[in-house]
Amino acid sequence: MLTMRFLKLIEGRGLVFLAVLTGLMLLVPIGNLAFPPGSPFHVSTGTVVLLGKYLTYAMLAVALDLAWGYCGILSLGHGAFFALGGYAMGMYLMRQIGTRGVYGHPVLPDFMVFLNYKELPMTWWGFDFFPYAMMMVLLAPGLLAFVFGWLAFRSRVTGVYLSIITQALTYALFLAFFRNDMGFGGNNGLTDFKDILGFNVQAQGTRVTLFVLTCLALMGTFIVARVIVSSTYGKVLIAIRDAESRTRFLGYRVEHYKLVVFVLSAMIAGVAGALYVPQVGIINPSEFSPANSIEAVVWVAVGGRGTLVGAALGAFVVNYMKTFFTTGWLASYWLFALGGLFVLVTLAMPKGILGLYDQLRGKFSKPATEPGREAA
Amino acid sequence: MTNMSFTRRGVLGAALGGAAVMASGVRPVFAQGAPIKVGILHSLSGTMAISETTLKDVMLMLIEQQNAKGGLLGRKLEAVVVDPASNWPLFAEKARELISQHKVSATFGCWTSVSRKSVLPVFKELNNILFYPVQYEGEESERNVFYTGAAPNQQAIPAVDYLMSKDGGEAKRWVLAGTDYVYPRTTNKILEAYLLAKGVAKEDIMINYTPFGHSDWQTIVSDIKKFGSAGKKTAVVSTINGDANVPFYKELGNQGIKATDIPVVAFSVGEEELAGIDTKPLVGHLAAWNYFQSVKNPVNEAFIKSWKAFKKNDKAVTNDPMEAHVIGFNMWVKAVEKVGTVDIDKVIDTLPGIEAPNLTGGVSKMLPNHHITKPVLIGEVRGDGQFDVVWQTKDLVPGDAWTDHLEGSKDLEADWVTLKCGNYNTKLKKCG
Amino acid sequence: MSTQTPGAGLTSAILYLDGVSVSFDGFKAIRGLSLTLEQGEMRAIIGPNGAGKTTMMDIITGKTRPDAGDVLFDGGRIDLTRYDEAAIAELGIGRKFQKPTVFESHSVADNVLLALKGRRGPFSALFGARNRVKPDEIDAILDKVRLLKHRARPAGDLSHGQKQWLEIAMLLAQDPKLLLVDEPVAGMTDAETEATAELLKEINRDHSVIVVEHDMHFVRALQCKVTCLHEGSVLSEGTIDAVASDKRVIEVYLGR
Amino acid sequence: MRILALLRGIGLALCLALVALPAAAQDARPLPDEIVTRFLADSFGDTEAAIGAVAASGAPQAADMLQALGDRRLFISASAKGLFYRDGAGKGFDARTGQPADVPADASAVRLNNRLRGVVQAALGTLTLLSPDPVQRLRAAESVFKSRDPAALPAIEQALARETNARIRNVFEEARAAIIIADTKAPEASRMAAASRIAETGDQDGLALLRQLSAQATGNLKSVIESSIQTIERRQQIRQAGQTVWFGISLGSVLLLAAIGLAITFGVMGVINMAHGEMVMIGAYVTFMTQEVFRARFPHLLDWSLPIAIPLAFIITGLVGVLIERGVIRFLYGRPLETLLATFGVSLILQQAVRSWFGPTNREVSAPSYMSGSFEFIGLQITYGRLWIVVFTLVVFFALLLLLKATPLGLQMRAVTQNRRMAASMGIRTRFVDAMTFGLGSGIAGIAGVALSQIDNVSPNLGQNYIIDSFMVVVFGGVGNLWGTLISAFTLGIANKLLEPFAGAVLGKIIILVLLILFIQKRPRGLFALKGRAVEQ
Repeated sequence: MLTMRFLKLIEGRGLVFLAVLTGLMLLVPIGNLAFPPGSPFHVSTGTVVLLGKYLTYAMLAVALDLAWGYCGILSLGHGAFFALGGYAMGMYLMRQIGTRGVYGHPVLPDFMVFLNYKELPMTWWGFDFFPYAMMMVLLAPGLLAFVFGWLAFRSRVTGVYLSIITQALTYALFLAFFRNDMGFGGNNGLTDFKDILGFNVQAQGTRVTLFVLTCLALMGTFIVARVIVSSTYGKVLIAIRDAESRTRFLGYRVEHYKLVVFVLSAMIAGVAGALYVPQVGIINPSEFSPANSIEAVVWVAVGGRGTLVGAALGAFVVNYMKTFFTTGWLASYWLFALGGLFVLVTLAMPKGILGLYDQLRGKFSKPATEPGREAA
Repeated sequence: MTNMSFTRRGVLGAALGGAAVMASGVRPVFAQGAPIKVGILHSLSGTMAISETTLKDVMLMLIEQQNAKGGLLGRKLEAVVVDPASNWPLFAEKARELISQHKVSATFGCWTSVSRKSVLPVFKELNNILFYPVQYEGEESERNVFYTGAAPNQQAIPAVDYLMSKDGGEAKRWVLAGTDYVYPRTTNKILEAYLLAKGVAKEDIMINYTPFGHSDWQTIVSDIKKFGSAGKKTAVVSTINGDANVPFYKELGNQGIKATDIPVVAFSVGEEELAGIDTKPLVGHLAAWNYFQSVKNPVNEAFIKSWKAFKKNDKAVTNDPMEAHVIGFNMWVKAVEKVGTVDIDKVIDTLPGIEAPNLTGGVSKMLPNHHITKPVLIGEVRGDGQFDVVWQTKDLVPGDAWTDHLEGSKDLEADWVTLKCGNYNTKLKKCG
Repeated sequence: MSTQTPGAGLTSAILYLDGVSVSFDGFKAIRGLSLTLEQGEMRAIIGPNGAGKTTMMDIITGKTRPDAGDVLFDGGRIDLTRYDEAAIAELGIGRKFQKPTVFESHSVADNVLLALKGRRGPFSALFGARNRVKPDEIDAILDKVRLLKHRARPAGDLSHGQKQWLEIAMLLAQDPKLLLVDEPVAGMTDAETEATAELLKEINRDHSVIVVEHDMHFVRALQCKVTCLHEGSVLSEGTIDAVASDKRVIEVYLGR
Repeated sequence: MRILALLRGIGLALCLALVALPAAAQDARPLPDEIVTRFLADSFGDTEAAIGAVAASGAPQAADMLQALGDRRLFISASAKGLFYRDGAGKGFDARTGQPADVPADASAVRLNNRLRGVVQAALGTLTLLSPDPVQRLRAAESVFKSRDPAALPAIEQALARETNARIRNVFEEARAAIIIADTKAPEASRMAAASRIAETGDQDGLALLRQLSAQATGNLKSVIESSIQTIERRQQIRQAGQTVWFGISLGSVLLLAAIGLAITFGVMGVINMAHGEMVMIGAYVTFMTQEVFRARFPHLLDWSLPIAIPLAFIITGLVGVLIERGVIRFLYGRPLETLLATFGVSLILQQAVRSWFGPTNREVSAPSYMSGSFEFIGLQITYGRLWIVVFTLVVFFALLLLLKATPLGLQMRAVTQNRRMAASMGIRTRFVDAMTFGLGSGIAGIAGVALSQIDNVSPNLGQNYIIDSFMVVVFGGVGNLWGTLISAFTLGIANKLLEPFAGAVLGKIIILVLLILFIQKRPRGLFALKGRAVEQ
């Protein structure tokens, strides 16, 4: 009975998605650990890291899709939430270095030593304590999103204006984190991590574990998102997206609905960032750069907005392209490719890859119940 | 595909390289054996492309010339170019790709400190070699990295000494202006400590930081002007980075700050940057480097000649980081030839002590701390965008990884030969 | 009545507008408009374009704040100018727009579901009762407006007239004290128009209704008191025949 | 001190020269050989001595020689064992005789360092005080002011006697005062007078001089100096305030210039044009190319390259704009957020295109003579470059305003943007108007590029530095309202500059951004928003 409801809720495409993720989660570790390098089934650690990175991006994309695809909040500042989560994790990892920094200082991270800080800034207190750090992973982006959203939605800043001030938000943070006086390592950011919960971040085992965790996190995110969008709350979100003032006249407090989804989306982005940092091994202000946030939006657009699966797919496709195009003779063309893709997607397939797929399918089956249709 | 494009270029470039074999256009015959791959990790797009692209080209040229000479250990050298696109995580990803996928024997790359910091863990984990060609803040010495750019003591401090000298104009009052990131921060800390030690009063030092790509310099330049009118000879030490320099110098020129009144000595402005500025108003302002294109000697002239040929552009300029790559590459080649293999560990252990001629007429040496010896030159900007060398150190200055002017690092030293440690604490007599 | 100072008890009217004025960038859209609607009354509002019909709706539903005047609801107990759209909707005023606005990408049933009376908070929507409403409740309403067979179709696929009806269905689902219906029969066939009139009269049995309409036949069919607005204030009020024969009305509106 | 010694020498020589001025003119005895040999030695020490000797020689070509030396036009030739110089026009002379001669091929310019440049200027100063060219006289007076050499006093006096130009007179007097006050042997009374004279008109340099002296001075003199210092400082403070405002205005004008184009494409058409910055960038590159052509073909007209670049930039970027509109944007009307993505893609493509075409490094765009240097205006340091940009910006702004209000095209543009269907039914070719509007916006961005090439990098990244600021300006000002854009640009500019001294450049910018975000909460549609039913749906 319950499972039935679950299946209904996830609907076909979602199941495929979850199945694929499960497959990855099982096969990649086996391929990496069980098969020796050289074996055709071997998955190099490099690939594990790369996939892990993609998955965190996919999470960010799903979060963004929740706000944009379903509620029409086009945030050009989601990179900021991602980065904040990342910094929270990074600060924990920095504190774990302990005396193993090049200066062997018991408390202070290296960059603080050579900028001769005398003691640990208050912002860093408690980050050596993992649960606190994890709490901040959620709170930092969550609170920012709450305050920002509360102001913006209450005063009915919508559409373009909202997008632009979210951009201003991430830009301001971008500049702020570059300042060394902020005490977050300035341009160099946080790096040279040693271990997480006592496990060496470089170790193969740790990497694989992180990968598995990321898979689980993405699945969790997806399921939660599905539950949300298929509840009445989700229906109201779509109503807001399609006809905001009409929804108001039905007696819905649009600003509350938006605020909830925005904060939630920000927190998911934060978690994604937190998983991202230990895998790529660095977090630096450039994660706040407006271009990054826009790129994330593009992932969603490419995959198909308003279809959670599509968002994840888009993140994968675009980032794989990036990896592929930035090697060898292709290097000088990859910006053309990326730019071209954006234009192509917006012109040729406004509903993204999945949308296109639906249109083709739509000719045969009635599309009313498909999420792809919902996103129209 | 990659290889294709480069071997084709190879023929051409080598021919320009002017090797006897090539004159006839015959391909050199390589002994059996897979080519030796060399990674090139420089941003070709994004904000840093402005500086890094030429470094990629110089590496391609060097590799071609080496191939023209018959390659290395009778094997052909093959360049693997990747574009980290000025995106720091991507640097790490690409480094991993170069090492574990393309199996490169050494990598030449990075410009900003953060890009180096981002790839460091990868090079350590996968144990490979990185040659880092840019002047930097020091405070680092890693087993897998060889720093061919200047450490602070090979650039900043001699420059200040010069400005204090009679010929430098006996500066008494100092403005330390920099972009707000680690290199300027550290350099300025070192300089401040040094100046105070030299008896400069605290109120005679003004420190100012600006963001990357800062474009509106009106206020700061006029502040400098004001600061400079306290009746003491004033000099500006600029660690302003890349893009921000052009508007800065344009503003200096417009507000009529002449080098004779307030000289500005820059650590990040070379021929490349000046190429973007009309230098007539800037004549007499200074730069401190370990190499200038205008240095007169046969080695340098030959290099410039082949570079211009390679770029098919008679206006192409050379600069300090390019020289660093030249030195680094030659050192690597020598080391490989010496041990007769590209085995990473062997090469790492052989490199210290290896000598290679630099382009300023001297012979640089790789030190146990993985930094090299370099001369320090002070150049004055000329009207034509080149520099006149007005002062240079008698002999080569050894690069010091850990400066003696900072609290944290004065007891540290790096030695990968005897101590096998990058941060040996001489007080506690232990590593790290 | 315009001299009365309003307040609780002074009026039994469900809706009481007195001396209401509003202007956009100098242009006076409504000037000293006064209008009273009794409990359970149905009122038709006619008037040329720019007479201020829709602006009046905006004021009542809290979309536009009046510069001056009183807007009282429910026997003068509630001052509508102090609430926003959502609050006013919850107080029991439903609105159907001139241009039918339904949630195109939702199914017809979901449109009604969203309109159904009940707690409107995001969390009740996430976990609360809203997720388990009996479908027959919805079907009953859809049946009223003859959309039952379309319940699963996306509202976007409906014809213009059907959309109009869906909006009315949503009003019914809201079950408000007062319905504001803006041009319900625009783009309807005569048959549909007739049906709509009947539907409205039926609704009027247990709701107060204000209908804005141009179609005089329709207005006539409603058999209710008529108010003609002109340049933001009441020009004439009374039975359809009285208003239709009023000279001023004829010259500004009906024409000769 | 050695400098002073030698300058004293010059002074005497000069006085003699003045007495026998007509005689000196014809007299063309060659310079002593040891001067030449010293120059040939090419060591800074020798060069310094040589300079002194040249100045003291009283030879007629001395001034020209030193001038040449200062501009790297004085050459030594090892082969000819000779010393040569070129005049401004490039004509060669034998320095020894001052007679025209060809400069040998192997000749290399005499090297200087900053200290020597100082010496040369000082020497030139005293030599050119009587030059017929007012600019030279001014420069001379200034360098005397710096060197404060008592021996130059008679020359100054004489120059003052002849001088008619008020501005130069003033500088002469300052220089005179400077000499007297610096001369410890001068009677105290006159020194005090000098001090107060400097206080009258003195600026930073005067301040520097007085501060320097107040250390050694004693008694009354000290107190007078102190008080004059205060007078100047007070004046400087007021000027500082004015200066800040001016900086704000000029920053504002840059913001405005960058934003006007966007005010059209985004503000009027509602296209979130992320490629706007690249339009500016293209404009800058057009300027670069124009200058290249001028350098190659007609260098003497180089100053005209900018005025000519303006229409070119407008046309070229305008065309690019039209292409983008026809090729991409026209499919996206009514879907603003999609335009954001598409134009972002376009911007990436344009950037990379320029990068692979012109290379990633900065390109040089030199400042024409009328845009370099600065002047004093009621004590404010105003640089010509900035002034021109402010003026230019306002011209562009009002021209655009006129175009929108007064021309048929403008009328049609507004018609189309306000009610497309109505406009179409009135027979306006809306598609054409769309293309034109976008082209116009882009073209103006291109013009902005011409101006920005004067103060910023001409590199593929140029546009990136302005795009966000431009959006902020337009949104803050109120979308679709040119006046709003104007006011918001200057507000932001000045606010930024007022904050900078306290908060520093970065923090200042951050504060502005945060304030902006908060402001949008208060007025979701910017400073000058339209009200009424029309805009609410």
